Amino acid sequence: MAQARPTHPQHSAPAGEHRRQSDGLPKGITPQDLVQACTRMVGTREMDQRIWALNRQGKVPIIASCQGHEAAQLGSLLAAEKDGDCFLFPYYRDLAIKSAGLTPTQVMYSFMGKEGDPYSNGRQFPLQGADLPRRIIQTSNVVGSSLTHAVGYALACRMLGDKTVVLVYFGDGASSQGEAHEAMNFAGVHRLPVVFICENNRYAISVPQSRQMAVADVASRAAAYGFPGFVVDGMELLPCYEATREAIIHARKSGPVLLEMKVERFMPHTTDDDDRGYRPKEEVDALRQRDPVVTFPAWLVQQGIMSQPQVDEVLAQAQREVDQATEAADAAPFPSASGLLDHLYSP
Amino acid sequence: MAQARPTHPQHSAPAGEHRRQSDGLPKGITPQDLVQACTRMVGTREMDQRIWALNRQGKVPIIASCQGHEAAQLGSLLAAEKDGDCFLFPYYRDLAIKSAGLTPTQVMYSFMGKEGDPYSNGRQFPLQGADLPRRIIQTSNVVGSSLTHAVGYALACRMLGDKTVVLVYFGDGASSQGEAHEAMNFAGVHRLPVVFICENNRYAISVPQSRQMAVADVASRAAAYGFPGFVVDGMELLPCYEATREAIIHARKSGPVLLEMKVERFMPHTTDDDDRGYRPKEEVDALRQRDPVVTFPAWLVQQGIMSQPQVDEVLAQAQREVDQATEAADAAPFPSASGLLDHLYSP
Amino acid sequence: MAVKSVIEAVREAMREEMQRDSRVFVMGEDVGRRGGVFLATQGFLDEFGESRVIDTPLAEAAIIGVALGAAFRGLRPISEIQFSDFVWPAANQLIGEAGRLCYGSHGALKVPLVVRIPYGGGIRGGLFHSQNIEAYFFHTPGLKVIAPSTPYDAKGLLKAAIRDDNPVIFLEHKKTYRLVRGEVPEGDFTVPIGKAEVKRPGRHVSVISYGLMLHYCLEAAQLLAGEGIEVEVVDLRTLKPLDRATVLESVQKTGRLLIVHEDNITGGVGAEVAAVVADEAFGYLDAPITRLCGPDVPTMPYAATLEEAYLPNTAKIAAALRKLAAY
Amino acid sequence: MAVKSVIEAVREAMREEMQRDSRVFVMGEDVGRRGGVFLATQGFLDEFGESRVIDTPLAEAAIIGVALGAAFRGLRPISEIQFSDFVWPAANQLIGEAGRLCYGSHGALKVPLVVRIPYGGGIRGGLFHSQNIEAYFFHTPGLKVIAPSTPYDAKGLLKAAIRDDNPVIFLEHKKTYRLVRGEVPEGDFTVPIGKAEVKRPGRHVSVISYGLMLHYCLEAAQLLAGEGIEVEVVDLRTLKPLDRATVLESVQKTGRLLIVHEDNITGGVGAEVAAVVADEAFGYLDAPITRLCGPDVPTMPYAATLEEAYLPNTAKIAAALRKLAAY
Ligand SMILES: Cc1ncc(C[n+]2csc(CCOP(=O)(O)OP(=O)(O)O)c2C)c(N)n1
Ligand SMILES: Cc1ncc(C[n+]2csc(CCOP(=O)(O)OP(=O)(O)O)c2C)c(N)n1
Ligand SMILES: [Mg+2]
Ligand SMILES: [Mg+2]
Repeated sequence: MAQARPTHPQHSAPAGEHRRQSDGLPKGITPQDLVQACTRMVGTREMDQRIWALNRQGKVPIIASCQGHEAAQLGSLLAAEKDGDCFLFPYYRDLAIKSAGLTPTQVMYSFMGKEGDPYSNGRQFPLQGADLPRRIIQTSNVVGSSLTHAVGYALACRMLGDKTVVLVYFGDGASSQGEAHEAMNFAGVHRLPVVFICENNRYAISVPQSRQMAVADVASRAAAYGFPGFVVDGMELLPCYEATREAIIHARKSGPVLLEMKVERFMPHTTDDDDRGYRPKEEVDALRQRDPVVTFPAWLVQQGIMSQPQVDEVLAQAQREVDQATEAADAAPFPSASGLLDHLYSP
Repeated sequence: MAQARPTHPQHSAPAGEHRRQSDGLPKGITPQDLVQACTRMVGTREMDQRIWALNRQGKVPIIASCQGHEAAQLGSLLAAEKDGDCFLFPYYRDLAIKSAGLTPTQVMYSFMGKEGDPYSNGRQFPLQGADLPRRIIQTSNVVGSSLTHAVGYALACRMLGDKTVVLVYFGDGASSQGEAHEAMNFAGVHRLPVVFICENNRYAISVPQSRQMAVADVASRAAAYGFPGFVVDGMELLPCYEATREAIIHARKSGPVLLEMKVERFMPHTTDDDDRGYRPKEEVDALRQRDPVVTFPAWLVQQGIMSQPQVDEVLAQAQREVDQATEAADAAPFPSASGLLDHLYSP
Repeated sequence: MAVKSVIEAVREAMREEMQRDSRVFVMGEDVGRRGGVFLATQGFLDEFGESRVIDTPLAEAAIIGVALGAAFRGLRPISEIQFSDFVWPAANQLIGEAGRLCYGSHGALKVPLVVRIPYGGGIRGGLFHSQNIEAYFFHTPGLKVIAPSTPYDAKGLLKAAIRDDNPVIFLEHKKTYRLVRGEVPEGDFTVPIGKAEVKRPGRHVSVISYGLMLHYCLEAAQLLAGEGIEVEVVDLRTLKPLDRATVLESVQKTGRLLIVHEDNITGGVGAEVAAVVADEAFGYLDAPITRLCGPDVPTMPYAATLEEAYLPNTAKIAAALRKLAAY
Repeated sequence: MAVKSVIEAVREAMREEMQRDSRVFVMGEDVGRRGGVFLATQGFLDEFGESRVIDTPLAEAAIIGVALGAAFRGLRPISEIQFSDFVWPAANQLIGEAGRLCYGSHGALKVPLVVRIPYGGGIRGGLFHSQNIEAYFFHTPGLKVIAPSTPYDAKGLLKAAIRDDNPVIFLEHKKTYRLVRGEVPEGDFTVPIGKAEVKRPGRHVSVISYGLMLHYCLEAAQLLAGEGIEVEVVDLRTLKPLDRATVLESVQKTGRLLIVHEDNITGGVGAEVAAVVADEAFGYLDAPITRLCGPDVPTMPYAATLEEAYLPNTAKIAAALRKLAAY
């Protein structure tokens, strides 16, 4: 009897420097990129908060907030955009990713279920369905389900000779699903160009990580599938950017990578949840110290990439846009009931 | 970004000597135990071969042979029996385990689907259903499905204060199922007394291990669930006995263990399969050098535990028993059609 | 008698059964400290402890499969699937395994499992928080399927389900949880599995339904009473095994049958009810058997207008009943 | 015209479509070197290569989920589920996802997926190699479900399915694979999805069926012809969308309807056929709508006696038809 052999050829970390934000700008990144990321981050937060308020007013049925996940989402998105040939299967919580290419009004349509929602025209939960012009698919709420889709997309790209890399996002909770296992195993066997991104916020609704898995890092599971896994500080944008950039390069060349971004969930699970019973307020309050929507702009100012008045103007602009979007969407019509049976089948 | 941390407290191998068969008898094992194991092994092989012949005569619809797996099955069974408080969820291929407590005639009833089949009274595939007096459950052919059952059984035992350890058997192919992942993860989180035994024969029907997984050892996956995994030479009975014994002790004290027994499948997948198209005859022929039904009796003779005439008599006796069983089962009635609707529900 | 909501009735049934029988336990996502996302197990962790109130990993196949294994050892698990829409990863355990265990072991294996599943729409849940899933389990031999409409039935049937030695799919319509309130006696009572109930007697038309829609049927019957049409409202309560006797008796009396459900029409429970009646009460029928059900699209969309267009409601039911009465 | 078996027709359809369209590929357990356990893809690995003939890990959810992902990218996967009994681990992808994709994306996602599934009993397969699974998919909006009975239909419908932009569940009755032979023209032809076919015209009674049972119905009709009873035999061929027009037309002509399937009776496809007829052809009916189907036990047992007791056959069908004709 022997202890199990370490799996496969051991993979080393993808090449590239591991720098903290304060080390300066990574290769390929311009100050403009960072300003845009900051604008998105601030805008997403404004939108997110406004939707909570609208939910309490009965105007939006639900939101799964991305507050606390913004750096991970926007850092990885930046890498995908810079790469220029990625296809994304985001998680339901990935507001920052899914709204990045939309107008605030389109986002609001989607949350209110109005005509013009670019994802499903009001059939699905907000920002769920497909946004093919932006190369995004999120088909369902069934966690874990999308991982096999991402793998299949990557398989098809390879069969067609594309250079596309597929990024698929999921939560720590979703990692327990059988489909997550089947997907990673399939990707490992076929060495497909997929980056699996786990946004680990340590909770699946109320269930803490310790009741979800007996390991410290989801990333360690990559070894079970013969590919590398890495842990990233998901509260800082640049490490997430860099890790994703390297993972994309690796995936295109050598097959799957699992990135685990350690993030924090600042809000209850959704607007339907009340976390007071299972999560001490102090826990969240303490985590807010690392709020990326505070720390990232502050770092930009400190680095001289933005000035404080510029940051303030970004916020003010975001507020104006969200105001306008709310008004426009509120006034917009719901989809006509006569369309109920449309698109049951593809013609 | 950091390479994923090795999971959890690293488990060391369960205590105990790792000896090869030639090292002598392990603690607790008597020569009688080994004679019994030999008798079972030879008897199982006789039965297995006869059923192939009966299949070709149209008398038995199917068999999934255990030829090549006998040492793994009987070694682990011996450990479970010696322990005295184990419950088993065998695999469909575990003829040696499932028939160990039955008369050859009962086994034959089951293969022919006759009245008196102790597992399902002719409703299911041979030796499938439940044999509760012998603490064995095998509910279905859906591979992977039984792993969660085993975990639940162990959970219940713990809730009831039993000291029972559950052994669940599955194949290398079955390890790809989502349910295998969910079961091992659940067992890991709750540190349940389960020994997962993978009989890795390198094939899932025709699909070789390399197209099933990108790792060398299924056992390495244990790390993904925070418990230890070990590789065992499944072609020799005593290492399988010892590994299982140690795993049972560990499971009762500290939670799950994954044992991977490297075995060889000597026959096609089932009587319905023809392996000539995907597996060179020479491959199997070479493997027969390590046939446990040859090597184990030879070793017993060499050690002076049995004499060659004794071994010959074991074989002759097995043949007589299988002859009688065949005759008896062939003459026995099928279950009455009037029972078709019985036991749909429990009263 | 105390007036309670459906969710209170569900909670009370489980709590009382857990107090009575230490073999009963609950498991599922967020059932512990959170008390379940609909609060069905609120307070249970404190009362019964971690070993009987188990927060599972997010893995539905395990939530059912582990429960089956525990049932083999003689425990009586109640598994919660958080939303019906998420039951599919557990389909192998529910459709492939659970109903086949007793039969496939020739009676050796008992499976005292209850699977509680909040289901149904009308709550802006969209395609993945609204699904009707009853037809799938209705078709599966060896399962029992219950879909109560009132707090009284919910409590009595859930208790009966927990005491039953077979796998029971217990469907709780989410919209009834807080909306529907009714009298529930204190203390122990059960409602027999397999018995439909005439919730309102009538002579002219029968309407058969269950769950949330039953209440709309009652409202429609009330409306039609004002027009001189006496509608008999039958609540199936248990879908499987189907109470054919009660169904047939009602149609034999009225000669006219409307079936209402929220689930998609094609291959729904209503199809079977119609088929049974078209065979066994053929001679009594004065009019075509009519169904008013969800159309064949993948459940109700999120947008208010589309959700409304999908769902049967009191007005639509009343219209169908009028038409049938006038046939 | 060449006479072929069902399995040959299936193989030919796939091979021709893969030759025609490089986007078509097959994936599943043992479809490569082994050519599939029923040899449906025999020779494909050599002809089309590893990248279009993919031996997957033993993981049904992935076999469907990966195919869906590939379909999103414009490929046209054919997934093989080795036996119907093993489809349940993929239920989330088939019931939860596939039928909801086009609708849930408001038409943005096309899903040109074919899932081939050998199903059905009569081959001593017991509880886990015999299952009828059609009712589950029949009830699922957004899917198409096909169950051919002849080699001609198998080839023509499989080609149509591969060219269809929607997820199609293609059910192949295992017992017909080698047993049923028939003429199949060389070269390209399709049979339209959604069209039933009158396989034998008659005036006195209609019998509606599909798959293996259709052949027993034809035999029974032949028997009854000798007794002066002219039975019309309708082969549904496509279960979903159901060809209501052909069904109704037949019943309007004969006034008498027997539905035959091997699947469990309760909530089966036959229930829907009965319900449609009891609504839309009510005025034409001269007799109760009758079903002769598998009883409600978990599929046919392994023992020869029990398997036979479970299954409808020619004699049982003839008896039911006689009774109906005499009503
Ligand atoms: C298969 C499935 N089961 C249950 C749910 C209900 N549910 C929605 S989100 C969630 C928790 C997800 O946790 P995690 O994956 O960690 O993501 P997070 O919400 O923390 O971002 C649950 C249980 C679901 N959506 N899908
Ligand atoms: C879920 C499921 N899918 C497919 C099958 C069909 N099947 C039966 S055995 C088998 C291969 C199993 O391989 P493995 O687990 O390695 O066991 P072995 O036969 O090699 O002992 C397959 C694909 C099945 N039984 N269950
Ligand atoms: Mg989480
Ligand atoms: Mg194997």
